[in-house]
Amino acid sequence: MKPIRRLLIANRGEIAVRIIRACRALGIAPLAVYSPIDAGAPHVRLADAAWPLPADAPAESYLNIARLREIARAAGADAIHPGYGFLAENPAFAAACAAAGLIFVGPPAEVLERCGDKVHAREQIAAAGVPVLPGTGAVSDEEAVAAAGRVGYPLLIKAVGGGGGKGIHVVDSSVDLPSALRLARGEAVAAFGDPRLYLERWLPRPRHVEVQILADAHGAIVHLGERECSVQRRHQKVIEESPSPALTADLRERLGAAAVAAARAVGYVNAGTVEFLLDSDAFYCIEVNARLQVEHPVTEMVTGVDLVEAQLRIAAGEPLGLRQDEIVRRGHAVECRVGAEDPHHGFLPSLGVIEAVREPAGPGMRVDSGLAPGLPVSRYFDPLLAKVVAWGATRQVALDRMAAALDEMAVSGVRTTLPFLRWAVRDPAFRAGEYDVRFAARWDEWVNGRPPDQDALLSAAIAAALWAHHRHRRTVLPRTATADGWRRTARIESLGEGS
Amino acid sequence: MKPIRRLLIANRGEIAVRIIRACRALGIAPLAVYSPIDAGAPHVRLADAAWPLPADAPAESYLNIARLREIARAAGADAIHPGYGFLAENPAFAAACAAAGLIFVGPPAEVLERCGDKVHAREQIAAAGVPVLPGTGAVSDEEAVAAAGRVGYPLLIKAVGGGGGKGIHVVDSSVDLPSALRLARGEAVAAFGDPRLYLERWLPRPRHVEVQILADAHGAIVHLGERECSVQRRHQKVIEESPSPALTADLRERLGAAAVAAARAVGYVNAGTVEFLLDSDAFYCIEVNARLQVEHPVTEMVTGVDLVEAQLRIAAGEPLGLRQDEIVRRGHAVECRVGAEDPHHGFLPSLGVIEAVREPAGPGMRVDSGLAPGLPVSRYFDPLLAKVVAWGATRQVALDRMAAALDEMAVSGVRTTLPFLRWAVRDPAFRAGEYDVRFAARWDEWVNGRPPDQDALLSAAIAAALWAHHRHRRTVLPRTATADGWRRTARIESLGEGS
Amino acid sequence: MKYAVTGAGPDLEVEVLDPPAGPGRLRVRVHGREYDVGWSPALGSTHWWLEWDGRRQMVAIEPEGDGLGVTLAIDHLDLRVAPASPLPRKRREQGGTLQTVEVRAPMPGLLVTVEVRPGQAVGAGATVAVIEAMKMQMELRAPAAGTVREVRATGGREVSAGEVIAVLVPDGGGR
Amino acid sequence: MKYAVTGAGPDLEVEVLDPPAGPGRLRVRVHGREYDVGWSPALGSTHWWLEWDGRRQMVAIEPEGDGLGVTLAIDHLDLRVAPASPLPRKRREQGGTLQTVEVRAPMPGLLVTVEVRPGQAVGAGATVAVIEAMKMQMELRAPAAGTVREVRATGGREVSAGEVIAVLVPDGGGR
Repeated sequence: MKPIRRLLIANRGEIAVRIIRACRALGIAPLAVYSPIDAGAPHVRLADAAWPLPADAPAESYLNIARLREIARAAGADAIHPGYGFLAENPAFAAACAAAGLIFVGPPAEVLERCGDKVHAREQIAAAGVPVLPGTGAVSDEEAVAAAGRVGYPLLIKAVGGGGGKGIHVVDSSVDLPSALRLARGEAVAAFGDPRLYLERWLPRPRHVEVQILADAHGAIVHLGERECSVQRRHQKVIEESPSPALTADLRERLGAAAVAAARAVGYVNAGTVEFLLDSDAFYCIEVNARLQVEHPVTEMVTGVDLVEAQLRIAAGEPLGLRQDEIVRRGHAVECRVGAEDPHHGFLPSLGVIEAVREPAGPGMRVDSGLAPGLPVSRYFDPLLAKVVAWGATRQVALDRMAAALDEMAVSGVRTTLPFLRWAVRDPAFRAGEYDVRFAARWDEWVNGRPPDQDALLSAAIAAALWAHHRHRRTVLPRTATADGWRRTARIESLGEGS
Repeated sequence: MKPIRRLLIANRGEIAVRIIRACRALGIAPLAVYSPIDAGAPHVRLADAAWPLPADAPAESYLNIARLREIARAAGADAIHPGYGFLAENPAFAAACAAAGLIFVGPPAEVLERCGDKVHAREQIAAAGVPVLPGTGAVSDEEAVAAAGRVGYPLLIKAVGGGGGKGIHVVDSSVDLPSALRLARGEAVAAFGDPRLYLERWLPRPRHVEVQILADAHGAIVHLGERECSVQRRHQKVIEESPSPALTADLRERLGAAAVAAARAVGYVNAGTVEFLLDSDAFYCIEVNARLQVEHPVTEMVTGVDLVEAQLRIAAGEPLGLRQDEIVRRGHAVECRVGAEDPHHGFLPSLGVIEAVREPAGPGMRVDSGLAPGLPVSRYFDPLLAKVVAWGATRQVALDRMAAALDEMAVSGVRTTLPFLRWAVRDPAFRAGEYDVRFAARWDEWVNGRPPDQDALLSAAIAAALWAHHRHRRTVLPRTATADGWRRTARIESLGEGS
Repeated sequence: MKYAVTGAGPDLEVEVLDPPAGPGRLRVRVHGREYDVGWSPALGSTHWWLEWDGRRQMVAIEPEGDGLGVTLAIDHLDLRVAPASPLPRKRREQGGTLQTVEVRAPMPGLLVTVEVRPGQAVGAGATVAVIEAMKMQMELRAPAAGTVREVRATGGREVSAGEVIAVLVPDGGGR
Repeated sequence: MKYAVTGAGPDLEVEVLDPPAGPGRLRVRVHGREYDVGWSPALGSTHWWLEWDGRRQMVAIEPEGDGLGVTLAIDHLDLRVAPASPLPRKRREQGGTLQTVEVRAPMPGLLVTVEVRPGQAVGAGATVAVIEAMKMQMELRAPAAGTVREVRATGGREVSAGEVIAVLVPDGGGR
């Protein structure tokens, strides 16, 4: 057991801020890194110290293993937290940390390796008696054609080396299989440098439910209940909640036990997530995510367990100190991911510079945010800006608080997914808990399918006219209060310098 | 039972914002009022609609019963929430609401009357078997002199009509009694229009511990555990926490039962607080506060119960729907009150206009704030600006989160109590839970008694020099980017308009 | 000041009236009805509080190309806004000459009278016609001094929004 | 640019050096030691990030009267700051004549040597004494050209912060 005193955070945005805050509650000194455009980002301001990375492209910044190791040495760090994404599930990085005598806050390299090989991991999990979807191991094109009938259509082609929803193809019939295989193999090589593919049965309208687990290096494993993550776009989660409105108490218990069994089957250590597809009351394990999930706060709100603190303690070799029967869930939590994407224009990324931010607060609310005035939102990084999390004694209260919080929130400088989220949490089917992975597609029908709302049109027209009026008046404004104006300008300019 | 649909909030600042947020989770339309300087305040922006009050002086604004009743009628409100302070414990206002067919969100007028008469309330509470401090009923000067020996020195002179720490005098010996009585009676007349005084035994170093209760109109009463409120200045609470580090499980249970008995003795209805002084393991009930307390969030964080929601349900006539054994406390919560007072200059009120605000966030944090850029902080209202509340699975985690959050927070435009709070939550005695009502006085010794910190001096000197350097450079700045400068100035000026 | 708002559904004319209703409050006429409207900055240079018809909402307005992207809580509209008076829209976009200006009905309503006849010289701001809608009358004025070339409508009949009432040749022949 | 900072404890001289260390970073000399200091706005017109000697802190600076209220996380100091060069500080606040200036130890330490003797003429910037603390040596220089009137300390002994080492009469006898 080796205590962590100085932690280098090899990430950016809201998750870097989140990890810094966990450090504060453990007396650990948080150390940041930043690419040039992140120089004024909140994680840089909140850390004890921050080191620059050479350029913005991920390979040169938050994926730059060589530079991160140099900084860790120069900063006197004894551990590195990779957050999620970037290097979080990279076995080579975990091994490099270990070789340099640094604690990698996550599973050991061999566990990352095992979980990253989806086919092998699925075999191990199935062998432990956990239901998995019918599927194959890594297959050649010929083997795939032969096996497809047994797997059944519709089926998915997935990359063995894949993740994050990339390189996935749905195939409806045997006619489409050969061309889809060709396409998928090309994508797999391009994205992961690994041409291996496997097949898996595809469920048309499942729910995506996952279970948070914690496992220490001494063999103890507990689960912290499930998260429902069926609101997805392009295989990316957008809204998550816990508990899932789809589970009975019995199903919940069986799912939790299955998650622990799956984690044990892959020899899991640290915080992880076992993902399942739920098809009425049958569930199938699809993979083990060997990292802290974006959506971990809903579990924290419901269980009261600080998952990042748990990660750090486990990484330092401490025993879990938490028995399954000590994990008591209370109330309901929901998370909405606010991203820099324009929901009225096909969720295209919205790039720009954050001008100002208004974040919600109050009872039951938590906002994990990487937003700050002056921060560039660039093509280099993920569009996630902030996570709004609401807790309530009941699901209804949590959703009402969330709806009000989304109304309170505003971001100036880029378009965000806030309008989509406001729509979703008020949608009657969502409110009733009756939704599946196809839910988010209804936004497009809603936006494009309905006639223009006369009330909204009138409000928008008045606003547009007043905006023009205001601008017109400004143009002809006499140049009064010049000295004061200059002072203010200077102040604003000086603020610009720092951000 | 009469459901509340439109709620007029007869208050301002963070508590008005808090009540608005409770409305959102209940589908109630929140309606605001505002004095002229509060026109751009957050509670005005967040409400569905807002009505102006004639002037800033409390008697003409948030104490203006006649105008508030007119607005309630015009706004179609069916209920009024008084928040705390102002009209919260005014029986005449509660009666006026009832007469106008409006639900007063608080105890009925007769309960307010009963709790407001501290002497009579104490007699009723003592009769119910709850320990109270030795004391008298309302006494003439002659009776006071005669009774003082029985009460024992040191003793307190308190105003029968008093509250909020006003008009209280400590008397150490019989020599000082006559002059103190004269002084106190004059103050009581001036402050409360009621010359009646009573005596009470004074404990030199007690802890202040209070118990939150909820009582419905159908006779059900539960308690939600205690809050420790011993960090006080001028009899005003500054930091509160729950649970109290001073209570054993046995003492906690007895205190809870005593609080319920006291509430029952005065016929209490709605949310209220029974205050006790704790002297090692003896406790004495001192009064029942017939309102929502400023510090209610610590109880909400620990119990998961939304107290404002409970107030609204009780006021609408709903049964409590919560049994004592259903109230489960989890973890630890602490609240720091951030006020516009200058802790380095005798906690003098700091008036001005809020220029900018940086509020903390993250896991376990809650900020109830009335702050917004452009808001005037005036002599008319209480200096409380925002409440920072931290929850943690343990007291240590809650305090570490609080310390980090206070470091994150900043307010530009007025001086605040943040430096005092940062000192307090790091003080070893406070960290150890070993403090009493004299704790806050140690700040003055700390500030004035220690030699100048060389490290702080050097940092301050460098900062002062860089500030002067920056200003110097700005002065000689060439007038570049003029058009852009003007645009920015115009924008800032237009922002000023709206806030 | 009048503004023509186009781009989503039927065109609208929004008139901002003087004097304003109070600090941070304006008087706006739309569809012939007058409203007391709250309008104040909410966030950055893009977000505004709009209070209208008993509701307060935050509106984001971002210029994009020639138009404005207007985002409400959930809805988004791509609009164009331009002053509708005193200068009438020039016909450049229609490829016509620049030598005439049209006086158009800013809203549907009853054309009460036409005050000019062809060939008449008018000063800038002279009343060209009077239109009535929702029980209110409004004068249509000459945007510039010139000569009336054509009168296309007569008093006493209904006109639709945007309908040309009269055509003027400004002094100097335009441009 | 040199700044004299006075008001809390011993007087300090802070020199801001050219060129800056980088964007948002300055070079500052204080007590004879040079630091790479981060300085950037944090909030409003009052709060700044100060990064110095491996620590980042937020500092609030508010002008009050002739001085500055400087608030750190917990501490508060009331300081005065003025350009320190080329003009020496005048003794007006001590009510004395304006004809002498004192050279004081800016920090406690070992007085290594005194380089001047009474009656000696010195140029502006001439070394008056050398002081050592925290393993660093620092020269105390004459703030203006003049004549040494008095030497109050001798090399080889400890001096406290603010202690007068020598007294000069500036050329021209002061103002």
